[in-house]
Amino acid sequence: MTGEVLAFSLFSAMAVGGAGLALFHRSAIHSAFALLASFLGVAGLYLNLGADFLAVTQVLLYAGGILVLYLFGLMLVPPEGEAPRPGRRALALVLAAAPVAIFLIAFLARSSWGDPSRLPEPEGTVRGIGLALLTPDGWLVPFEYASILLLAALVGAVHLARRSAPKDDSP
Amino acid sequence: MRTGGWHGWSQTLADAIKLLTKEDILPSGADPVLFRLAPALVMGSALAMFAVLPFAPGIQFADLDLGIYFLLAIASLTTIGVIMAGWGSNNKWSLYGAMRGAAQAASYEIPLALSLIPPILHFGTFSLLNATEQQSGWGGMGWYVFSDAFWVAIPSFFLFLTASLAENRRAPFDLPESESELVAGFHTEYSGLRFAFFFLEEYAAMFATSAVATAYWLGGWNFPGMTLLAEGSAWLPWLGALAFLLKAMFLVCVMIWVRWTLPRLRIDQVMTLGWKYLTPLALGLMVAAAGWEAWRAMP
Amino acid sequence: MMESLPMAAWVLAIPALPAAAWLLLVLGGRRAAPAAPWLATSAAALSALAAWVVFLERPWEGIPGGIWEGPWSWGFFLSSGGDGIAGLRATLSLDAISGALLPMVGTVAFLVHLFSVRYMRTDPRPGPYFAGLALFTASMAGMLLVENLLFFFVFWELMGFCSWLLIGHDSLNPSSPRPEAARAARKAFLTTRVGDLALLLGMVVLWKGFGTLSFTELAAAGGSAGSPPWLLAGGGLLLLGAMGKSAQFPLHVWLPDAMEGPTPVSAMIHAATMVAAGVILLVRSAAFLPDEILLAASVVGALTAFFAGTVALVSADLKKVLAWSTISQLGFMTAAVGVGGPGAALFHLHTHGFFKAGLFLAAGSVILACHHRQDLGGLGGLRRRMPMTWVATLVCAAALSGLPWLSGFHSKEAILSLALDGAALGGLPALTACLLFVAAALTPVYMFRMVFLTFHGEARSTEAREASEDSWLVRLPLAVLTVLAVVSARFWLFPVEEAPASEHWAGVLGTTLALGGVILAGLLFLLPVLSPAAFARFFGPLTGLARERWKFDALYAATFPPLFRLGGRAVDGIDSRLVDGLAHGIGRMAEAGGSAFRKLHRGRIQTYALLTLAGLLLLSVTLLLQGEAG
Amino acid sequence: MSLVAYLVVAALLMVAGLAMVASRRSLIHVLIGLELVLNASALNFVAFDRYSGGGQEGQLAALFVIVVAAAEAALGLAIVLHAYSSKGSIRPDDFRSLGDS
Repeated sequence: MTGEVLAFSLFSAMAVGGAGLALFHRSAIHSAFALLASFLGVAGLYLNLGADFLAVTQVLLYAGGILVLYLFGLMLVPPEGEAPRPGRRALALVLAAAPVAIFLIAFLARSSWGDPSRLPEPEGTVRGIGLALLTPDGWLVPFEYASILLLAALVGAVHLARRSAPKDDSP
Repeated sequence: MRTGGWHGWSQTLADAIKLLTKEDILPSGADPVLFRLAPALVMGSALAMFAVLPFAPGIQFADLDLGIYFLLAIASLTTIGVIMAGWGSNNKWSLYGAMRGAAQAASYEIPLALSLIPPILHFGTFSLLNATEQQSGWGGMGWYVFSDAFWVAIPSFFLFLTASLAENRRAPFDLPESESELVAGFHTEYSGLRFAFFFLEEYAAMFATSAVATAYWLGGWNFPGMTLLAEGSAWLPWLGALAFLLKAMFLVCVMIWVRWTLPRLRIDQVMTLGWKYLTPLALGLMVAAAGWEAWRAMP
Repeated sequence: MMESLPMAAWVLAIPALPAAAWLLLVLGGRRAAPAAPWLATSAAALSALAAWVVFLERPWEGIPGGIWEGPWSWGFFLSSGGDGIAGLRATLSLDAISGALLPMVGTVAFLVHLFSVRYMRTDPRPGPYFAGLALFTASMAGMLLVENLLFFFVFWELMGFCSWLLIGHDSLNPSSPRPEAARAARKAFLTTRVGDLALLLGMVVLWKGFGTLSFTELAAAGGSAGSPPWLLAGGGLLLLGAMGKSAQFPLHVWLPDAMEGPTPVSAMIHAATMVAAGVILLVRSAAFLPDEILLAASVVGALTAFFAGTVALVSADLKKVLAWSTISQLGFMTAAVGVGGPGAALFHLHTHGFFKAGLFLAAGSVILACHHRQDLGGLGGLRRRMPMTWVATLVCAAALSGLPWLSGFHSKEAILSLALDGAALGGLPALTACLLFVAAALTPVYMFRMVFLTFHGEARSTEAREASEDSWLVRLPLAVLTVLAVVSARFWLFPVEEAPASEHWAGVLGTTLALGGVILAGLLFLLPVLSPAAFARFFGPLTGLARERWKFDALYAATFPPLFRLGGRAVDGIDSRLVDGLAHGIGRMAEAGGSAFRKLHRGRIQTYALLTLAGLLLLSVTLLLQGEAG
Repeated sequence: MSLVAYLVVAALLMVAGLAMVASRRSLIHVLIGLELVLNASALNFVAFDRYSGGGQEGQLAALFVIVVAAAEAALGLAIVLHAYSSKGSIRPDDFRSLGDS
């Protein structure tokens, strides 16, 4: 068992386990914390795939930003509606489990995808990503779109979060 | 337990023993998993930060390409730990402290990261080691704060220190644990070694941020007179490490000094300072640094 | 070819000043209306001045190719070179044709403007009227100053638009709207539209065939092209376009009706602008039109000249006589191009412009004096009351009839001699020559019939008895045009084709016919020697046919509306059954789908998630099955 | 490691996320489930990118996925908080005024 396989096993277990825990745990806040494990596991998988910048970004933004936001939200609203309806949950699980099994079989049947022996050595990706994001031939325009998207989301969120402002303004 | 010795040197030791031997209390209403996991997460992330610190030539755990970026990411994990602790304690004071900590950390992470952009642009690298090596000019005095970009470097240095104070929940930004209102904030319920973890995390984070400031702004291990040493001298790592530690410890001392000097802010003042002053200032500095570096790089 | 800026400025001023006046009047709206007459008139005056300056300078002479080009040009910047498509460049260009015609156009337009100041004094809408007149002038000048068929067509269409506006001017008179004017404007617009469509199609054919629409390049390429079928088609379409614009048989029906417009507008349309466009088009394209098309042009022209002359002979309306005489003269021009005399055609266009404008303005003067009485039966005896008008009409009619020493003699003689030359070939050219000579003989008869019935004999109505000549605004244009009708042949500079074999004979024959026609008219209408009624009986059904304009209007009215109605009904059926049915069907499908899917769309987020999962399941099963198959 | 292994992990994350959206009875958890779905798709991008031996397009796409996720989280939470303050509930079943039955 090489180190790569070991790392993969560990991180994928973290990712899938965290996701499963988030799915099945009764407590809202616990599932949010379980998500942390999932995010970190995905970050580890990114590392395994040679995407170091992406891995760190995943930790910084998902764990440090988005998850904190969700935890904040969970602390601001009372924990309610915790228990899922039994029938619905069973249905969801049946529907969820079936495609997974089929997916596994379908993909394994085509295991010729992506020959691991031809993989290039992973190398630092920061420079390439930076150049790609800031060259006009590359991803500059999507990059600017993303910044506009974030600005719009920021303004929208601030507007929505102004508590009771609509009530005061309404005639 | 109180002990003394010359200038009270044994007090730290005694405290350590005390914390190790105290009873580990799990409050009855607490969430056992989260309550126990929080100190580990906090301490683990604080220690992980040390991995990329370049103490001296050859004395560094790992020189990552992404050094400072990695450090920022890891530092943001402590926020989760704080929330975990606050929630897991099942105590209103703890929860309030955790929420304050989360809000504060989320707010100050922006000026903190932005204040790092001027040195990153200047050195063109995320790697702390590389940045330190680039400051070895002028007989060990080619620090960023003494470079031609000093007029950006000095404000960004103070900005970084201020933001890291808030990020580390140090006075005057110690709202999450403000003992006059919240007993001890998010770690009210902790005792013994678990409390020690929070305590140590705070100081470890202080040291890590000071070390980052040292490596980026104050030349890292470079010290005046290092050119007198022979090429490849065996002394260099040790003297370098000494210089690095002296500079970092000086900054830690400044942080402690600030704690005893300034009164604690109110939470709204903290937020106002972060969003309305530090963030715009950091953005301005970023633009100034980018413009300066671009102008300098022009043929 | 660059030239000094002053010359370019003079040339540009010819179309630009009236265009600027038009723009000012349009932008000014009602506020500009009081200033409209003098604004437009002074713009036209300066434009005419510029035309004369250009005429005297003759900048195109001495330039190889004979085309002076302004320093500006604009192409379609579509080609890769960035220089525009070569065959589609708009340049300000001036050659002998435009240089020779611009003074006539400018002068006549200016005099019409001047006349209109008085004629339209009581009109409630002077702003639109003078704006239209100015745009008309600008379009005509612009049409002469472009060297490319595409831009020629642009100005061509602008003139069509202006004529529509001006013919229908009275229909919007707020105090006494005249729906007939609107009908006439519509008729003019739609009839010329047939020709315009043909011209557009012809342009497409020429572009496909030659790859250029520049007249010079077309002329250069057309000489060696022979007459392949596509060129026959394109040339035929071009001829059809010219026929529509120049009111040639069988697209002539709009011009008599266009008399509904104010009389100065008629002068404008008949003398200087609108109808001249078709002749100019033919002249400019004569170099590349195949012989068959030219032959067709000559036949059409001769036929029109003859047939319009017969109708003019029996018209009961002062202006209608003039209208039919215009059609007849345009027939002469078209035939001239056909028999190989584009220069002669232009020459006749030039002289005709002056005396026809004079005739129309004189008619306007009569109409003004007689309070809009214009039927020949109600006029008469105006000679003493309106001497200036009488002299003008007399001289212009004589010029039109081709009496010696007047301008019309020279131009008509050139055409007749060319036709006589061609007649030696026999067949259709001989027929052309015959028809043209008959038409030439008819001209003095109907012209002097009009003169005698209007100005001689007894006044046949109270209006005619009380008529009196108007102010200098009316007299000055008449005087100028009278002089020009005499001398205009002297300042014609475009080379006119020589027909050495029959020049002499044509002159003698033409003069004899003209004098004979005048004497006949005098015997019939001035001195009661012969009876017009007996004459009419002698020709029997032919007279009736001519009175009914050879039944063309009736024929068109009987055929086209039912045809169009049939086509419209078919299209309506397709639209309401097929298109609407399709649209409604799609709508109904969407409706049905909506009410079906509404069951699924109930605003429960989690149901949607379940559906997504089900979709995922379906997808993976499909993938799996595909994997097994492959 | 083969590509399939990563794809299986991504598929599992995806299914877990979707199941979470379908079964949890709190709007915040619906959002969290969506984050898992987004993570899974980003992981697929990176894995395919790595195993197709190409440039870094997959990583860039994953980066944009993260950006979109951040925007989604901010707006989604703002909407949830607003909904809570106006309706006093964050159960998805309570927000059906746009549905027709």
